[in-house]
Formats: sequence, C-alpha cells, structure tokens
Amino acid sequence: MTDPLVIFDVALALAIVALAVAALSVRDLFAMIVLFVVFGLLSALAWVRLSAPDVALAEAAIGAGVTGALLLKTLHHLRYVSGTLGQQAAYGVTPLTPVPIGVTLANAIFCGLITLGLAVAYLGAPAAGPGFDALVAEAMPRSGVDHPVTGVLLNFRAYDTLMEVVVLLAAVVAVWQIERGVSDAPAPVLGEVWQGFARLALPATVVVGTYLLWVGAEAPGGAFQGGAVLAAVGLLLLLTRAYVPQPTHRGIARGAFVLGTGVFALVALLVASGGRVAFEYPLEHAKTLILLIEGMVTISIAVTLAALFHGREPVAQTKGGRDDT
Amino acid sequence: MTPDLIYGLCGVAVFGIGLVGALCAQDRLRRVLALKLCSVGAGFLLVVGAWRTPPATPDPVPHALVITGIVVMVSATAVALALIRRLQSLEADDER
Amino acid sequence: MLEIAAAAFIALGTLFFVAGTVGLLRFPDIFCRLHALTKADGLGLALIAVGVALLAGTAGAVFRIALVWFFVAVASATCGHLIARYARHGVRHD
Amino acid sequence: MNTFLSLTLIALLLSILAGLIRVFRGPAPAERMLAAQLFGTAAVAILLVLSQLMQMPALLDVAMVFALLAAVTLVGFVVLASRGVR
Repeated sequence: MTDPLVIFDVALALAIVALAVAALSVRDLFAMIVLFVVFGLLSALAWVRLSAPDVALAEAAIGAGVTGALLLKTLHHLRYVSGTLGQQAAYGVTPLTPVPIGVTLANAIFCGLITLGLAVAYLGAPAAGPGFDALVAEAMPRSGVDHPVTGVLLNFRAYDTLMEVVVLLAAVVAVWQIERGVSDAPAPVLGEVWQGFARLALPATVVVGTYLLWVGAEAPGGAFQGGAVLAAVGLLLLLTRAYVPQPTHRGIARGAFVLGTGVFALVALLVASGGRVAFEYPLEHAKTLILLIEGMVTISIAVTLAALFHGREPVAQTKGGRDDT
Repeated sequence: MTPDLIYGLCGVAVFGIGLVGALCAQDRLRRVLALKLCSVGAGFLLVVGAWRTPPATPDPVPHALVITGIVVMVSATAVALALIRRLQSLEADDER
Repeated sequence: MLEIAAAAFIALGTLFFVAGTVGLLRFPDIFCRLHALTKADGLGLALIAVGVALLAGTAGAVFRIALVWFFVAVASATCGHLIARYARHGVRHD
Repeated sequence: MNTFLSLTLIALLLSILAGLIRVFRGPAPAERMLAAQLFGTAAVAILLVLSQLMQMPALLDVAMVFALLAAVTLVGFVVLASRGVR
C-alpha cells in the first residue's frame, strides 16, 4: 500500500496545476484573483511539504497576500475608470484587439516546446547535486545566527539581499513617478463588529510581525516575512481609510524607504573599513549587527509594500484632480 | 514517487502554463498574473533542488534565492500594475 | 489512550469541515451558506486544534495552537459578519 | 497514527477542492469570498496537522501568519469588491 502522504502530495500538485489553469481561463476577473490567492496558498503548503517553511511564509505573505491585494486594487481602479463598477461580474476591463488564431496557436506551441524541454532537462538532471549544504553547515558557527536561511540571507549572500532592498526602493520610486494625485475616496463603513476586531487584530498583527523578525535568528522567519506581516497592518489601515497618506508625511515615508538600504550599506562600509570584506561581520558582534540590519530592513519593507499598495505619491491636491481608486 | 519528483513536475507545468498565459492572454491584468505564475513555477524548481530526503535538512541557499525572488517579483508586479492603471486612465481621458 | 482521544477529536473536526463544505455547495442562498460554513469550520478547526494540542505535548506548542485557534475564531466571525453585510447592501462609503 | 493524520490531510484538501466549485459557479462575489474564507480556515487546519506529522513546530508560526493574512485578504475582498456606491 502506498503511503497516504504520497496521495496527498499528488492531489496537492494536481490542485496547484488545475488552479493555475483555472486562474488564467476563468472569465470573471474577480474570480481570477480569488483563484490566484488560493493558488498562492496551496503553493505555500507545497513548499511546507518540501521542508521550506521560510519560503512558504514569504510566498503566503508576499506572493499571495500582498500581490493579491495589489491585483484587486488595480481591478477596482480599472473598473472605476471604465465605468463598469456597477456591474455584478468583472469581465474584461481592458480593450481587446482580436488576435489571429494562428498567432495564438504558434505561441502556444512555442511555449509547449519550452515546457517540454524544461521537463526533459528536469527529469534528466542528476538526482541530488552537490549543493551548498556542506559549505553552509561548516560556516554556520561563524554566521552569528542559528537558522541557516537567515545566515545565508544576511551573512553569506548579503550582497543579494542588499540588492533586493534596492530593487524595492527602485520600485517605489517608479510607482511614485508613474502615478500622482491625492486620494479623496470616502472611507468604507464596516460597522462596529469590524471596529472591535480591528482594535484586537492590528496590535496582534504587529506583535506577530515583530515575533517573526525576532525568531528569524533560530527558526523560520526573518526580515522579509516580518516586514510583509507588518505591511498587512498598513494595508488594512489604507483599505479602511483609517490612515490616508498626506503630502506632509512624504518626508517620513521617504526616510523609511531608504532606512533599510542605508543601514545595510552603512554596516557593510563600517565592517569593510576595519580591514575585512564588506559583509564579514566580526563574530562577537555578528548577531547584534544582523538583528540591527534586519530590524531596519523590516521597517523599510513594511512601509515600502504599503506604499506600493497605495500606489500614488501623495501630492498637494490640484483643482479637479479627482483621479484615484 | 518522492515529493521532489511530484512537485518538480508540478513546477514545470505551472511555469509552462504561466508562459502560455503571458503570451496568449488578452487582458493586461491576466498577463501580469501569468508572469507571476511563471515565477512561482521557477521557485518550485529551486525549492525542489534544495530538497533532501528527511531527516537531512534542505539546502538553505536556494531557499534564500527564492525568498529574494518573491520580493523582487512583488516589486516588478507593483510597477507593472501602476503602468496598467496609468495607461487605463490615459485611455479613458482620450475617449472623452 | 491520549492518542485515541486526539484521533477522535481530529476525525470529528475533519467531519465538521466536510459538512461545512457540503453546506457551501448545497445550500440555496448566500446567507444559508454563510451560516453553514462559518460555524461548521470554526468548530472543525477548534476540534482539530484540541486534537493536535493533545499530541503536541510541549507547553509552547500548545500555547501557539491556542493562539492560532483564538485568532481564527475571532477573524472568521468578523469576516462572516463583513461578508453578510456586503451581501445584504454592498459596502457603503461615506 | 501517521496514516490516520495523512488521511485527515487528504479529507481537508478535498474539502478545499470542493470549495473551488463555489468560486467557479459564483454567482456573486460574496460566494467567492465565503469560499476564500473556507480555504483560509482549512489551510490553517492542514498546517496544524502537518506540524504534528512532519514534527516541525515552526509550522505553527506559519499557521499563525496564514490566519492573519486570511483575515486581511478577506477585508480586502470586501472593501474592494464594492459595487455601486463608492
């Protein structure tokens, strides 16, 4: 008899593939986003099965949660602009130009060939490559933390992580350039039950985010997961319009955007000035430095993700500038 | 049948589906979503590559790469969606 | 003995989940479905949490399971309320 | 015991998959949101069982994050799906 866990794995994998197909083929765009969020949820479960809880956390929080919220906000905006907000179902919101069936077919065949090649390459690859396990395991005592993934992210491959924070910064700069205007949308009325819940949930979410950051040193968690959970607080505040970004708050926001990158680079420079390689932290201070960087990066990530969700730069309102979600 | 084989094939399939969607989908929102599916498929392959038969612990380097990839992907998605919103606003202004 | 009790709790919880899903699929309108799903799922999760907590053993794990259960219970009640409001008269903005 | 837990997982996963039918059939966004709530709760239950089955207590943290995010996503659905009045 086969292990029932294998059946679970096969069912989960089939469900993920089916959800991917469904998300791309369902007509209603709202249903598409719901299916996509469920797809993210199930991929996170699959990564848990592959013993990658860190990745699962990041995917659930950022890949499914924040991305889903971004898509939903864009859909809402598109429907508002195109005047189809009153309709029950959200079919296409962008104008469609008919594409010859031959082109679509050629594209599909092309993609099929690439996928086939990928599958052949995957099946033909050696079962387990050498990997970096041994190297990481050997270097772990010198990293200052106990959790390998955090060690890799903030010590052994800290350059990658620095660049990643820079990418986030670049994204928020680009979004602020693309969209401008101030929000004058009224606040949604969610009722007293919601108010009571928000009083409980917002502080609880802040605690969980901070806990994830702190636990990252020895268990799955860390700056990105903690930052994403804290960003969820920002998303809630923005969604319910409990907080509306004001032009005067731009300075603080900008400070928060560059905080992570700045502290990260500063620490690297200070370490380098002591005659070491940029991210070779002195062992006795390694944990302190990593926690400092992680803390600042967490704040940056939380504020940046919330700003990416909000979209436009809050500028002083011009006359008749009524363009928002 | 081990989890790495099952989820590896699943990752390849998701990547392919995303690729077809990105090239063939008509709606802009759906295309962005299709690209995100591609990135999840690629993430699957990396995580599968890191997997070791329990009780051995998996290789942390690909895990870190996938986490980095997820954050980069959300930045790219945010910029793409901002462009879509702007484009739609401009088109709506043209029609008036 | 403990294992049998835990298994019974988990099995019962799963049964409630299945029942909730059947309700979601079979009931005629949104309010009936809401009624079936939120209550059955809440109870199902509580039973599964008790079962897993019996198996877990360590105090830290039990505490975290209790926390997870508490949050899901509060959140699902609120979300059920919000969905009902939405279904009844959309979301007003003012 | 492990076989029993695996069977539980399969039942919970099937319950998620059955809920997907509701996402497809709709008809109103409210039904889809309700299905999303089912997925959140069921995923938390799956994670609780998996934490026991795979002997990974860290999964309880993952379950906590899932629970929080399910709530946030659902509020997003409710607020941003508003039709009519804005």
